Amino acid sequence: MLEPEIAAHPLDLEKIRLDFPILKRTVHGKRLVYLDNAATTQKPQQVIDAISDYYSNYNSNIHRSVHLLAEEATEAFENTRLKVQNFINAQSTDEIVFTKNATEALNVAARCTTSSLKPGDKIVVTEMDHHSNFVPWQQIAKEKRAQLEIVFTTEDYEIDESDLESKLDGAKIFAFTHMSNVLGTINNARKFTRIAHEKGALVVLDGAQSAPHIPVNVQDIGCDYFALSAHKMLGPTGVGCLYGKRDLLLKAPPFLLGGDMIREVHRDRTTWNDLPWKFEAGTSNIADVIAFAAALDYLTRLGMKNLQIHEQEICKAVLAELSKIEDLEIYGPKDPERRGAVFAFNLGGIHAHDIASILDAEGIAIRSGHHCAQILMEKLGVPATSRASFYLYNGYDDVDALSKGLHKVREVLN
Amino acid sequence: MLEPEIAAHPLDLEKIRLDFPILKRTVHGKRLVYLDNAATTQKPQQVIDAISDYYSNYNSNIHRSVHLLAEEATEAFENTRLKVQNFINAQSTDEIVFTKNATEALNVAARCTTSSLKPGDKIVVTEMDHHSNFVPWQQIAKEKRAQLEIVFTTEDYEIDESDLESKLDGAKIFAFTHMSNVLGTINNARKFTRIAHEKGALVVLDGAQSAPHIPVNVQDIGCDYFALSAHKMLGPTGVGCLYGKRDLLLKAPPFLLGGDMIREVHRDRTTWNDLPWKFEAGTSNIADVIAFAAALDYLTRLGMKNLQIHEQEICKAVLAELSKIEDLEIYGPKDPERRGAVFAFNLGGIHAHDIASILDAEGIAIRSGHHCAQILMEKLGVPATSRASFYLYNGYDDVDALSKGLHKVREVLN
Amino acid sequence: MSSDMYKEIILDYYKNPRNKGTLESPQSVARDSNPLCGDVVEMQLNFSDGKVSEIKFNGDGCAISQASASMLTEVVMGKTIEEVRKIDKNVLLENLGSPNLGAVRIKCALLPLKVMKTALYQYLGESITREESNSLS
Amino acid sequence: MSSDMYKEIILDYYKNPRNKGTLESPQSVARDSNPLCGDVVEMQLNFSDGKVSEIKFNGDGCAISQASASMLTEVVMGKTIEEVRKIDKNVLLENLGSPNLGAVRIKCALLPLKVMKTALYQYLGESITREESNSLS
Ligand SMILES: Cc1ncc(COP(=O)(O)O)c(C=O)c1O
Ligand SMILES: Cc1ncc(COP(=O)(O)O)c(C=O)c1O
Repeated sequence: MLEPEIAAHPLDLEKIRLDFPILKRTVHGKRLVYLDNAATTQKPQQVIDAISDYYSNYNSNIHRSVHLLAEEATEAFENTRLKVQNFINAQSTDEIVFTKNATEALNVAARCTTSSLKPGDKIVVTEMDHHSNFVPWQQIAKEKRAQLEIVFTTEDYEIDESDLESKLDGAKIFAFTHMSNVLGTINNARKFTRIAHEKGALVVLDGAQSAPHIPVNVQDIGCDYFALSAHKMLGPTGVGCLYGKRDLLLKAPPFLLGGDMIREVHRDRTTWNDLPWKFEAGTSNIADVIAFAAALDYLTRLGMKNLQIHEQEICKAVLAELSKIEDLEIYGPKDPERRGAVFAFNLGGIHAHDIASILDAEGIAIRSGHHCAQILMEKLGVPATSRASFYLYNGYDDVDALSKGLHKVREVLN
Repeated sequence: MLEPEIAAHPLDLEKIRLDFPILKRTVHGKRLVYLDNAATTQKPQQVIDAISDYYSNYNSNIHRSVHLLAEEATEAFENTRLKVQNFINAQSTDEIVFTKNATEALNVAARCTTSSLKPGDKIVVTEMDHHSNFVPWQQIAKEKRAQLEIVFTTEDYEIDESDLESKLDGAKIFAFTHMSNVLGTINNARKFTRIAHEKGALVVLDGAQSAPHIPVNVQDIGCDYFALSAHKMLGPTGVGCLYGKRDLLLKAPPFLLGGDMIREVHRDRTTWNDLPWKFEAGTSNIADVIAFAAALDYLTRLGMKNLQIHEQEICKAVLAELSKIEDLEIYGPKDPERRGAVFAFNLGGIHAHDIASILDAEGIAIRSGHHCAQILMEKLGVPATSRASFYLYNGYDDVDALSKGLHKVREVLN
Repeated sequence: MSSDMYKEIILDYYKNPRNKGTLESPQSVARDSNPLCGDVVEMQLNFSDGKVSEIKFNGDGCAISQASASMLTEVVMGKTIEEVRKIDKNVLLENLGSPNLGAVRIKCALLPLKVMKTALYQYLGESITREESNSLS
Repeated sequence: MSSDMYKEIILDYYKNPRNKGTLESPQSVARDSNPLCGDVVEMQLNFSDGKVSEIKFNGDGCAISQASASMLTEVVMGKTIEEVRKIDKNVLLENLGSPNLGAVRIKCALLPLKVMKTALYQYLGESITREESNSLS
């Protein structure tokens, strides 16, 4: 993120909320308190309008056509690529590949980095990785008879650095999450990338939770691949991005095959298109890629640094409020500077689904379950947790609502 | 398609056009005459509204959550699956997998059908297949040292049946297009499927061009897999579907790996979710899948049979008009009953791009190039063609405009 | 609303589970889990004279699944095999006070019934039909 | 608009191509294609006294690419190597009458310049920089 050098200023929540039409709705007669942002965020009117505008005014297939609609659509589509490049500070638009979500981006990264993997080679992941950054590596390891190592999480819910150091010895790939979608832990991506590179491993960083919440600078971090999902950062569903260093993407085999990603097709052979299109087979999700630009504009206008400060304030409030509730255990770092505003917790012996259902009756949307992190659940020794996650439109009133809601849960089930 | 048993009735074009906001726009000061429907179709207000409605009122991640928004979104999402099932007459919703486009669907089908392919096994495709139904097979054949056979096209622009019969001997897979996106040829999918099955081959049918234009009944055809793209049938970009017979999908390995497609993740192994979710990794394109239902409703309300009759009338008019233009050669069957309303042509020695650019100046959007069918271009002996493709909102006025436009091309360049 | 979902009946069985535990040597045992939320339910049954003579449940999970399991053991106890066969989704939900569960949580309520039916068919040497299994998950 | 794109200059070179053909033993030859539309352009050059002394183009493609190639041969003919180096996108488009080409068709116009530059650098034992190549495609 190239952040303008201005003094941080607080978010104007009242104004922001007006941009999100869904926040006007009620749930079971109560004001909607949306705390399921780690799953997907709500969308501002600007993003919704960008989609309608595209379909109403210049919908067309892109790249290969010379008519005016196609030119307008192509320009808008490629313009989003430039915005993503700037948002994460990649070196070139060649390095930005559109996928359908972060999961596909991670699958592509896994294929890119493992095409010449040999039996016995080592792939390292962590206990706090999302299934989307775990299962692809586990299965490729199986397929190629490589070795999968899983770095431990400490009691403070951080990556265990000494375990990391030792497991990275001789590793070919290190895939890890920038920010945990359960613990909230923000990993020191720059430092871990440096260590991995020193040991000769490629680094795949899962930014699905970091890109929406903190400034990201892939060149500064130094990672080789970085994945994000638009729908977790105000954008539409159906769009993800894979960043990959240009020279690596150039050498990597394509993933999906078909229209648009080819240069020349012959009966006996095919050559691939230039970057980044080599990785974009078939008709892209044109409307939603275009609308994603409106989401990036929205975030950039607020300023990722301001957003981060806002969320740290929310963190403090949540940690303070929840610590007052008896028998409530939060799984995650206590320091607001080292974590995002996503809180996994359990409340006494009450099942996470019961908590979520009773909160829902109060208009509060949280998530319950394993959060696509069963390895971590196993480590924490719980079958499931509740999870409340905040974003830029959430304020202290939402923290209050959560706290009151949890007291209500107690009342009903104790 | 379970078509209601009513008498065919003509489309009310005036009323239909009011549903498509883009048709109100002008291009270079002229009325937009949109004839690039084989690339992507325009969207009715109903589809655009379904997207806005979702984001404004019940946007949420789906499946794994208990709050009300998630329930509403999940129900709407799964409701589209049911509509797709009915639209192509599949046996169960288990057989409908959402992908990002037809290309991804065909890549998944290619992985599903080839997981146990042996060196020397035969895969058969045709000369008229789109790159998306050609390159995946070509590359898998390479990877597995299988044999790729390409069935010839006759002088009448049909699949060469005697060549087909002989190439299918001993084949394991036959992948072919239901309707050519260049020639317009509608292949006899039912008959070819029967032949392939008799020879013991699995059948993958590319329905990207047929599903939008003719009634499709996968059980009647008998094909094993069928692919379509929502954006070519009034739906949003970013949604495709793969139909696969239940018992085949059950046995097939998953494709993308990650969240949602798993049942249980352990350190050393993972088990897969039930059908169809086993093939849907990560957050789906929720909004657009939901909006695709509005497109299917629109088509169903008009009636696919009525739409087909309308396009046959358009076909007759186009064939009559274009035959009046000197030196104009159409690549495709002459019989309107055996073809769709997509016309690839060349005009004397004039380059396809020049034709497209001059028509664009007249407000007419057509496509020029190889149409992702380089094998076919090679066969036709042309580097490129122009292509005009019609849909339900196109009428005789558009045929006239095309014809006048082509005379104008002559004028400018001769 | 919570009041709609956490009916008195459910809260009562949840807070004071009846028939929780294990039988000494059950004639039939079945166990299943709901992968979405990790609910686990086990049912143990004994039969005599064509009737359910003993039944216990065990498990781990949310209030809905555990209350449903406990309530179901009471409903089933003493019934003939033919009567037990007829217990379906509607009977179960009525007995739970017709809570407004929604599409996700209803699976929690139905899991015990699926497990109990599985145990019954196992005893009879039959197996659950795909239709019935689908109606309960 | 067609009139905006198919300027008189372009139509003139398209209909009456100058310098189309091949040289007998050219000192430098380059050839490239535009994969999107199949335009193909070849340039053959001879130099003497540090100037372009002979040039021919050959190819297949749309009116824009072929007119641009023909026009370019006339512009380049007789110029010094330093002068030819300086011919960029803007110079080319101006010479074509500044047609309104749009993002796709402009590639057709630029292809001949890229090919000519490639031939020039080849003769000089240099190669085209990534920046210049990008600016021409
Ligand atoms: C850390 C992390 N990685 C990856 C993903 C996968 O994102 P998506 O579902 O958009 O593919 C998620 C979101 O669920 C996530 O939180
Ligand atoms: C016959 C055919 N198959 C496959 C495709 C690929 O569809 P998509 O680009 O939506 O993946 C197309 C459209 O371009 C097509 O016309």
